Amino acid sequence: MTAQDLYKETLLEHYRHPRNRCDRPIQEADAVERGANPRCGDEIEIGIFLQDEKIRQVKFRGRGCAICIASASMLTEAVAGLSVASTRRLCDQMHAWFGDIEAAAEPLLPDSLQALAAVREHRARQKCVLLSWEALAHAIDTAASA
Amino acid sequence: MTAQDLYKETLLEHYRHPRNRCDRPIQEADAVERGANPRCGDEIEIGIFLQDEKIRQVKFRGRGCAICIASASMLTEAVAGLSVASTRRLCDQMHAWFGDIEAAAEPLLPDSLQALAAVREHRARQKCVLLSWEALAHAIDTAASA
Amino acid sequence: MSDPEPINPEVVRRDFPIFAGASHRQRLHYLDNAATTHKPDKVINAIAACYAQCYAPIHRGLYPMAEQATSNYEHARRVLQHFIGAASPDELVFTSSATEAINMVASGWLRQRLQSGDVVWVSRMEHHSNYLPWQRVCHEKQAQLRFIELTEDGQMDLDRIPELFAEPTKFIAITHVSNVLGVQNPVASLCATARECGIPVLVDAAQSVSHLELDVSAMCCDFLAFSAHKMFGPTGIGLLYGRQDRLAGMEPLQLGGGMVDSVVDGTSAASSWAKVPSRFEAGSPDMPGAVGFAAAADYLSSLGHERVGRHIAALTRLAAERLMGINGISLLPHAELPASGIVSFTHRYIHPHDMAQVAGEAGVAIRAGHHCAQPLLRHLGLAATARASFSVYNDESDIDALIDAIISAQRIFCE
Amino acid sequence: MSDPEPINPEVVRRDFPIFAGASHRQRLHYLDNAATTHKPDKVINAIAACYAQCYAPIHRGLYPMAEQATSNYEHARRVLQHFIGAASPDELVFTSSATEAINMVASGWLRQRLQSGDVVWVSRMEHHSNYLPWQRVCHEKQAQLRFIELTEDGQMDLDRIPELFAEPTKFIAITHVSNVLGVQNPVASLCATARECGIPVLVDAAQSVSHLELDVSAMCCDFLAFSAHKMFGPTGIGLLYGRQDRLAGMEPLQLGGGMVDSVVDGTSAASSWAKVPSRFEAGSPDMPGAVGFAAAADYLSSLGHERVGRHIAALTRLAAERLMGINGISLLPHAELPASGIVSFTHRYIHPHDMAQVAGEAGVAIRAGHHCAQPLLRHLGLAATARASFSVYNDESDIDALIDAIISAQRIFCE
Ligand SMILES: Cc1ncc(COP(=O)(O)O)c(C=O)c1O
Ligand SMILES: Cc1ncc(COP(=O)(O)O)c(C=O)c1O
Repeated sequence: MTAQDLYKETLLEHYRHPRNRCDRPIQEADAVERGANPRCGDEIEIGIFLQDEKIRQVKFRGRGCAICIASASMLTEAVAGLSVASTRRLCDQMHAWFGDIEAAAEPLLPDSLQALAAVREHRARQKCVLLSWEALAHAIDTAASA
Repeated sequence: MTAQDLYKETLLEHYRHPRNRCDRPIQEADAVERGANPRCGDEIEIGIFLQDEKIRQVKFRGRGCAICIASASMLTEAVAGLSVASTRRLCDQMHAWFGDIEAAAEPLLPDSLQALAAVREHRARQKCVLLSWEALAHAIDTAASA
Repeated sequence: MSDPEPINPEVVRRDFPIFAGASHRQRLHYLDNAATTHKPDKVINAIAACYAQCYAPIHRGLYPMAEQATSNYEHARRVLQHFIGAASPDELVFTSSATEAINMVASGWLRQRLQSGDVVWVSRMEHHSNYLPWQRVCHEKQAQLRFIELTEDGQMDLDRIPELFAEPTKFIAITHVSNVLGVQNPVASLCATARECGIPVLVDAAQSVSHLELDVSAMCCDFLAFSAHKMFGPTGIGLLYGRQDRLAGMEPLQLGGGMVDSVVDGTSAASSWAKVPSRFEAGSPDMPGAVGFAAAADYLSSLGHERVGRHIAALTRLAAERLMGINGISLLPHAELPASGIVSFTHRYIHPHDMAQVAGEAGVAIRAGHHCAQPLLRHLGLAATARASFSVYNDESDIDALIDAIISAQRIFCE
Repeated sequence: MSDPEPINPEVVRRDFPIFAGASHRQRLHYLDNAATTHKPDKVINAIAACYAQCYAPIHRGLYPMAEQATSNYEHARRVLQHFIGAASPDELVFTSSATEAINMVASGWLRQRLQSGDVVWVSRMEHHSNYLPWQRVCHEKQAQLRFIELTEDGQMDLDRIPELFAEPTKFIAITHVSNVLGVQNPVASLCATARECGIPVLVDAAQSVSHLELDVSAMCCDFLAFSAHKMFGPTGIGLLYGRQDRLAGMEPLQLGGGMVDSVVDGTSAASSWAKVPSRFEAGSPDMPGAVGFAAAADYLSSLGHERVGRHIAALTRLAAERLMGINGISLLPHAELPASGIVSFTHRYIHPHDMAQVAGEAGVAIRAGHHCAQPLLRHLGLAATARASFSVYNDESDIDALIDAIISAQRIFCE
């Protein structure tokens, strides 16, 4: 496993040209939640826009390493158009898949997220991937209880 | 170094026939002090009888291992007749000699105490030797301040 | 299932390099296993390999050796999780010893919950490490520390204290096996009753871990503590098991690197702790210690707890019988013959120190003293006892040597 | 005296088995020495020999191996006493880490003396281990924890705080060398002034012990703490130095076996502690750890602090110069070029995590993160930095490899 394997083209491409990223506070979303990794100072804010129990759009804002930014960017593409329920399920799958590498079996992830798979080998970077997913799960919960 | 070396005849003889030992509380002494080794439960009480700045007699009472009892018994013989000042000095010498085996140079000990020398090799037994000497030093200080 | 083959101590001794020099020097009859056990090659080599082959800081580095070292450390935690039957690796905290583990619970869990008038129970046979921490917190909070006293034959006298499981009892701390009496306490039934009454229990497994199979889920305890060095593992490392909800409510004893999430300036607000168990592992983790600890657990599992327990029980019983045959020797009170690897005894005319000294010089390592159990010895009316304790590498020849040493001591002191 | 011969890192590397596999795998460019150092054979073998040749419980056994083990443990204490210039071995307490040592002083010494309105000072550059324990005790006692802030070039700004040495200051805790800035603080002069004013000082020597000669008598500090693992010694052991009168007034953090003289029943009276330093070493002492610690001190002394210091200073300066030559890289604020083995830096376009990852995969071990110094990083306006840190086995080729790795990272992230 070399750096080139980890920083796959897809991942780098998302890092260099993040989708759905805002430079300013996310406006008019149904819910906005923040995730922070105090251990390295990274911060991601996720805002969700809902329509008919579906995720119409996700925007993100924040600073972080390449993996953190790419994961957030890929997230916004992966869940756009999904139902809220399957999005929530995807958050849980990501959490299981990255949070506990000894235990989890390979889940069925959308192809669009496969580029993140290489990060699983790097325990220290798992939080970088998960930061945005945890904020997303949180935002869904917030919207549901609103 | 074998047990036979440690438990020299002199030492055993004192253990079997302790000199100046009392079975009851020591009466009419100028000072009585107690030393205890809480780590093994041994206890020694030392009473001194003074005359003209000299130690006329020492009595002891208590329970302990062979080395503890022999040391107390030998003490009562070694200091009888000595001046209070040289007795105090002897206490300090014993303390230095047994208390800190890496540091202390061989002191000039009376022949009557040479049988204890073998105990120096046994760090764990040093307190057994010193118990009575510490009580003696204490008793001298008490008598002086009375 | 057929009976497992018995332990062959001669074969086992080959795993332990300390016994290898035996031809050059006096054969070592090591009967001080309750204090600490020797280490098999597997453990010593595992530690050395950590330093020589894969060494790096834990939980922080992004380079391959640091990731490997971290995963070795966490793997060790999982080995020990399975060793004690815990539900999750997050229920295991690496500590520097059983002593530290117990102090963590007394200072970090009980202290904030204990109030004046509350009662904490310990048994009369506790080691100072499972006594003094409770004494201090009770003293500070003006709570009462009470003893579960013993029957005449040295068992916890649970029948005589109906108030044990009632208000105002706030905590019970109990040893699994006594390091002096060798008696095994009925911790599972005690924990079960305590749980029904909502009273948390800490089990001190320091003396049981090497020869009884532990299963914290079956035992139903809230906390459990032991050290690696008494189960063939390295010194300087121990374990605290705590049920998830209990650990979640515990304050860390030590603060520092690795146990904090976000650190604030000044003293106005509080810094926020990292998740359990990192929260309780301040400072650079002892990865080689943890790996050696896991290697010891694996070694013990490979011998088989069942076989180990039988071997030790048989030796202990034999030793007790032979000691009772010597005129002048008394065993400490017991109901059945002791089977937990520990036999404590006194001699009518020979002080335990002198006994241990003479034995030591004959190559027989036994312990003399109060064994860090002063409340028990005071209760027994003794200042000290001699203690012989057995492990997998001992055999009948060690008992022969002990008996010979006692006879020599009698020759020296009783003529 | 003529200049000592310079360190030859190629020769030194032969002492460290971790570098021996280099031909089989990628050469290891280990630049994470501020986190933990590798271990020479002498240390690894010393530890293994303790287990394989002379292992027994400490301070209790009466048999020859127990006496020898105890004397090895106490000999290690004396070696370290001389290593730091302490007046007596009784001023040295073995702890499990620098972190534990600092916690002991905060909880055991300061806590009982601190009152509402008192002030405790730390510098802005402290490691969490020398910050959080003071924060907690100040919070508990409603005292104030204040920062000695930094000048623009990263030095403690002592001139701007005349109140440092005046009422109501009760304690100062300061690092000798910063683990992020690499700056060396003027601890001796600070301690001298503090002593005149009757204010106790704790010096955190975790980062200085491996390359500066420590002399606690000359330094005039009241307490000093460091870990073995950052000076070529084992993990899981550290040291607290405390001046005799200071230790005499400290409460033990942990209670248990070995630290008590006489233990009372119940909670009415207090049990009486053993003498210093046993009082602070509850539980079974880590003899092999202490022996390995002393072996590390001996190893460092055999290299010579003077030579080690020079070698590390030269490498650090060279690394700093070469890093400054790369477009996009900024070093952290500094007055002179850093000489204490530590260079921290950031890159305009590359996050430190990504930098460390790419470096790591090229066999260059550097650290990225907040280095357990969040108050400092917040002050610098940074979330994380990359850090390279040097030791005796490093040479210019490690710097070359680092620079190459940075160039690869630029190729990945800045095209
Ligand atoms: C300056 C400083 N102080 C304290 C510590 C804590 O050392 P340990 O983790 O060994 O307790 C460290 C290292 O982590 C450090 O760099
Ligand atoms: C029953 C019991 N509890 C606790 C301890 C303390 O263990 P450690 O000294 O390893 O912390 C011991 C052994 O010393 C023990 O026998």
